[in-house]
Amino acid sequence: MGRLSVNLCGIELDNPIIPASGTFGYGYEFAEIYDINLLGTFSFKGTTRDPRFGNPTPRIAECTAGMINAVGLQNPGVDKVISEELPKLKKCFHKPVMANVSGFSVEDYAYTCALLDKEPQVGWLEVNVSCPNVHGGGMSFGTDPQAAAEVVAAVKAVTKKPVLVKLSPNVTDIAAIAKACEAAGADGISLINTLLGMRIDLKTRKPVIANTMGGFSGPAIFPVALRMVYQVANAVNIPIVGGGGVSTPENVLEMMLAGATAVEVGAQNLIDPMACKKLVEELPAAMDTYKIENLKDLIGGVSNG
Amino acid sequence: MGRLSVNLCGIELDNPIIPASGTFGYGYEFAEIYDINLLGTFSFKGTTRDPRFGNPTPRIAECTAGMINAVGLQNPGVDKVISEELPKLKKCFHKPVMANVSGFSVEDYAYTCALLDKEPQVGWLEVNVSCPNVHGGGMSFGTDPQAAAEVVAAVKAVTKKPVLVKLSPNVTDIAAIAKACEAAGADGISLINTLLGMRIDLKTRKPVIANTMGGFSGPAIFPVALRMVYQVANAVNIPIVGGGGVSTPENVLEMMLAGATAVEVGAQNLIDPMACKKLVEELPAAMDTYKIENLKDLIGGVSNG
Amino acid sequence: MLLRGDTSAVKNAGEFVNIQLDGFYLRRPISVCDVEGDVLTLIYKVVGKGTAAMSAMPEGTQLRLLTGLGNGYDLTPAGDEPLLVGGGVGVPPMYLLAKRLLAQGRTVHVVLGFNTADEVFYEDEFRALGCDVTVATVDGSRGVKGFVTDALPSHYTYFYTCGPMPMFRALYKATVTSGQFSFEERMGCGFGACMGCSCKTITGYKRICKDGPVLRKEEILWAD
Amino acid sequence: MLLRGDTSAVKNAGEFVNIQLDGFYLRRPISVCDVEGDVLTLIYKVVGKGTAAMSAMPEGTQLRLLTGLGNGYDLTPAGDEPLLVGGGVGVPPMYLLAKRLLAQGRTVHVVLGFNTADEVFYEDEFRALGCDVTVATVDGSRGVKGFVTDALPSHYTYFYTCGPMPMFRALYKATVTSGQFSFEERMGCGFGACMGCSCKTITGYKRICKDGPVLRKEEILWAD
Ligand SMILES: Cc1cc2nc3c(=O)[nH]c(=O)nc-3n(C[C@H](O)[C@H](O)[C@H](O)COP(=O)(O)OP(=O)(O)OC[C@H]3O[C@@H](n4cnc5c(N)ncnc54)[C@H](O)[C@@H]3O)c2cc1C
Ligand SMILES: Cc1cc2nc3c(=O)[nH]c(=O)nc-3n(C[C@H](O)[C@H](O)[C@H](O)COP(=O)(O)OP(=O)(O)OC[C@H]3O[C@@H](n4cnc5c(N)ncnc54)[C@H](O)[C@@H]3O)c2cc1C
Ligand SMILES: Cc1cc2nc3c(=O)[nH]c(=O)nc-3n(C[C@H](O)[C@H](O)[C@H](O)COP(=O)(O)O)c2cc1C
Ligand SMILES: Cc1cc2nc3c(=O)[nH]c(=O)nc-3n(C[C@H](O)[C@H](O)[C@H](O)COP(=O)(O)O)c2cc1C
Ligand code: FES
Ligand code: FES
Repeated sequence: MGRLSVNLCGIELDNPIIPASGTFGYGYEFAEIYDINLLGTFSFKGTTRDPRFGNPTPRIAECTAGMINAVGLQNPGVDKVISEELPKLKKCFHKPVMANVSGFSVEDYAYTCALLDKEPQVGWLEVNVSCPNVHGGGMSFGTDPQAAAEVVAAVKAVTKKPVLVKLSPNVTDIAAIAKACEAAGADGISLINTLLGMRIDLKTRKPVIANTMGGFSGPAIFPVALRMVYQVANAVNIPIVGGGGVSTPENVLEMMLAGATAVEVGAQNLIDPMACKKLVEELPAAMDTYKIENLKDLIGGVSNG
Repeated sequence: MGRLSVNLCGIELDNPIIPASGTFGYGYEFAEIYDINLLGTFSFKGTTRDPRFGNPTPRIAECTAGMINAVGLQNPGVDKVISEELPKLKKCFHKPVMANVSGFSVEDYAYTCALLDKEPQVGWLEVNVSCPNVHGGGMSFGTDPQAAAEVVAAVKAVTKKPVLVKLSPNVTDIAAIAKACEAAGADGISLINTLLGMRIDLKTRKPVIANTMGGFSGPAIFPVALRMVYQVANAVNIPIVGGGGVSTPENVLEMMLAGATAVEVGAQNLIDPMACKKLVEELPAAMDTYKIENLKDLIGGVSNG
Repeated sequence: MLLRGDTSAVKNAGEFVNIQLDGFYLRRPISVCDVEGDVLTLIYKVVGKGTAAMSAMPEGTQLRLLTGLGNGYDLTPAGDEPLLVGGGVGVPPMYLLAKRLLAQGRTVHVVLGFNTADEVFYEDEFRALGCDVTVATVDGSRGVKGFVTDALPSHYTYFYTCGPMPMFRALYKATVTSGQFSFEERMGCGFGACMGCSCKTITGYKRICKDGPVLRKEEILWAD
Repeated sequence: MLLRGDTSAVKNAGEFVNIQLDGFYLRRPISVCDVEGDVLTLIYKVVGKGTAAMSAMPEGTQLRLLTGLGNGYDLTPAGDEPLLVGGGVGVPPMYLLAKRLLAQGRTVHVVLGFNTADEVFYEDEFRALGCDVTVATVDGSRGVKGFVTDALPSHYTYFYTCGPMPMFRALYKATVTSGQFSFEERMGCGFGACMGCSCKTITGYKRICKDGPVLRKEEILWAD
């Protein structure tokens, strides 16, 4: 257990760096570029009950210091993830992996999680409640404490693995939602997912994204993400995986001071495929600069006044 | 009426460029730098019933492509604004000005607006409902459709001037709040105010902002602002003043396509005191590039598919 | 634009590089036009702020780029007389492809399509390689008046193309042999990680950046 | 750092400039150390990413800056033998101030405070101007061992100072005359528009960037 190690819901991580879901596939593309076993873990592409192609293209729009994506949860469905993707993942990654799960009904979530619960390599279930609730009027599960809690309870009933709930930032009161998830049995909170954003193409006068709006992420959203990690850390007693706009070792340290036990890195992997490797490698020097002996001592260490 | 002119709630603007409240003082600092009469109008510093020093310093934190401020509505109070600031403003600005008003109770808003209603140079009242509601548990008026509507109704009762409601983006459903304001009689919607954000100083391990969190704005927030302008434009039938992260003429055109009748520019005035002058001057060339004859034809012109 | 650096990852014609630019979050994908030793030739059109920034960079600027992206063209089915059709900014990748096909001793027909004579570029370069070159311009100000489909040679054994979608649709119908198309899509990563560039094909979902940009005529599913 | 450009807006010693840096949103405020014709001298310490970026800029880099910001020092009350006290990065503005005071024929006492001998700078420059210079270092590795308050001259008619807050508090108590302090605060605009830098004084609210950075001893209200 080195200076960088942290413990996330009972599982030791060599370091807190976790590539975020949707930006790291099932790992093997990146494994061609570097040894991904140097990561703490990674969260694989959001997986749903049924296969999904996702949204029409264009799915990507550039922004100042960030990007919008509207991939729409393209994935081969949980059965193929288990039969095809996990075996490939296993060849290049030898640590517990985080399984990111999405759904459009409470039953969807429970169904998918029950299957992933049986996979030995899955260390944590990261339940993404940012998807629209098709039975609840289309607002996302993550915007309503009650709906989020129902998902958590249903998932907890089908798994013994630690369940992290990944929250949407597009809400008035993130702490209330986090509390509801904690009360429903969540083992940790992961945040933030993307901010809802939009761009318009002046030449065509149409939204750049075929789906009109999409998820905005990248360095631009860091201050909002940090604020929410701080608010949630003050509201719950379970560990937090903090992310949103992280691109430097200093960002990692700030996230941990605000209350994160581990840190997810999303869009930056797309801009620089070596981003997470660099973060792991650059952390010790940044820790030295700020006189941090062990990362775990930093968690939630922000002082007020 | 030139190519740039627009009509905001019955008042003709030479162009849609409006320096946003809190970033342009009462105008006279900028009047030393350029003739501010070339602006459409400007929104003066948020004014409250009583004088306020605001928050302790540091009040400013830098972010990627943006900044956090926690000025905390420093202003001399409505009486002095009327007796001292407006006479100075009048000397350098000869158009109707937008009066930005804040309050901590419904009565505060009504009191301040009733006084500003008597000022001939005030063209519009821009009612900022992002302040904490001291009688309503501290959540801001702008996060609850009911509370926002009450403010609007109270203000409409004391003024004949057009009332714009300035909304906070830190909400789950901005369209619902805009609709409630429209139903309560608002003449227009102004958005967005700042996103709640935070930064931590790694050297001191304290929040950079003395007040812990603050309002995040600048180019980083543009995609969120544009999305909200679009959502509100699809929800209400009253004009919209769009802003948030605007720094280029292209941003102005995007905001107008999304549904804005006029466009506010905030943080960019601080970074470049000539920012709004440049925008007014650069708009015609950008319009030519995108084959836009008159700006008013652009409003809400985004097409879907 | 000529770049000097490690080009060892560039293997096939039709591959692209993804260029990081200061002040822009996403990289800009540009096809490899030519590679000789450690020199990479890229040709691009200024269409927006990123390409404008590139064109304003002084000689000697250092760029960070990801190279060897995408599948590139498969030369195997080319036959004796392959046809290369480039439209506008789709012309550059045809150059390396032509060189590679000529090196295999094939006769290469090239049809280049542009809007007007002003836009024509690389015509001489293709001739210098020894290709049979025809130019078509929409306004007839140079070469054949009309679209590339109005300028196809009478005989060819296979075709390769890169260019705008309307040209692809016309070519898809007008061509009498099989062939390969190189597509464009807005990209997040450019190396297969984000699913930002997916499209549906007859053989399943493909990522333009990794499983493409080159797709075979047989697998294309036109969106309507 | 030496900059060449239009310096006409720089009027008083103690004013500052606000420097725009590529890749950083806010400008960086730096005091004017000297101005001669169209050459501006700024001296800064690398404390974070912005100043690190400045120090990495090659000679000849073009910078956009706002000049002539802040009130600057008022020379009127200086008397015959003004005392200038600079601590660390508070030393630079004392230089132009010393020049201006000397030009008015006054005798200028200068006390410069640093942590160690390594940090000492501009001592010779002040001597070359003709000032009476004393250096104090906390560890005694150069000059007087201790703080600037341990090195004050026995006689002075007024004082001017720039440096860190603890030094200000000590000087406020140790000085026997009136004087002027130059404050630092995190700034949004630097020219009076945003109220980002406000402080309370005995004479009301002041903006450090516009009504300051120089405040008179009599108006200072120490926050606790
Ligand atoms: C595989 C591939 C190969 C390409 N090869 C070439 C080439 O050889 N020569 C050339 O001139 N152009 C080529 N393009 C198009 C080129 O990538 C765009 O013209 C360029 O990205 C525009 O950037 P911009 O900042 O100037 O435009 P902006 O419109 O300001 O760019 C905004 C965003 O949209 C993206 N974008 C805009 N247009 C396109 C497009 N047509 N395709 C994909 N993304 C786009 C940009 O990358 C950026 O992320 C290629 C595109 C792809 C996908
Ligand atoms: C009126 C005035 C005059 C100054 N004159 C000098 C001088 O002559 N020489 C010198 O070395 N330094 C001077 N400083 C301090 C200098 O502005 C900061 O050291 C510098 O802004 C740090 O930037 P950074 O990006 O390296 O640090 P970072 O910590 O990365 O900066 C982050 C943000 O905090 C701000 N900030 C950080 N430290 C300070 C500070 N001490 N004061 C104000 N803002 C700060 C930065 O401007 C930036 O917005 C002066 C400050 C003020 C207010
Ligand atoms: C292309 C892309 C795809 C994503 N897909 C998913 C997903 O499938 N499931 C999920 O929970 N989050 C998804 N996200 C959100 C990221 O995991 C992350 O929470 C978010 O992007 C914020 O982090 P960042 O600013 O570092 O990108 C996706 C993000 C991007 C950019
Ligand atoms: C320093 C500062 C002070 C502000 N003060 C006010 C205010 O008093 N009233 C108000 O309605 N908005 C205030 N705002 C918000 C702006 O008017 C604007 O809505 C917001 O900053 C988003 O625009 P921008 O991204 O262009 O800055 C302030 C913003 C800044 C940066
Ligand atoms: S652009 Fe990311 S998968 Fe193709
Ligand atoms: S920094 Fe804006 S008023 Fe001083």
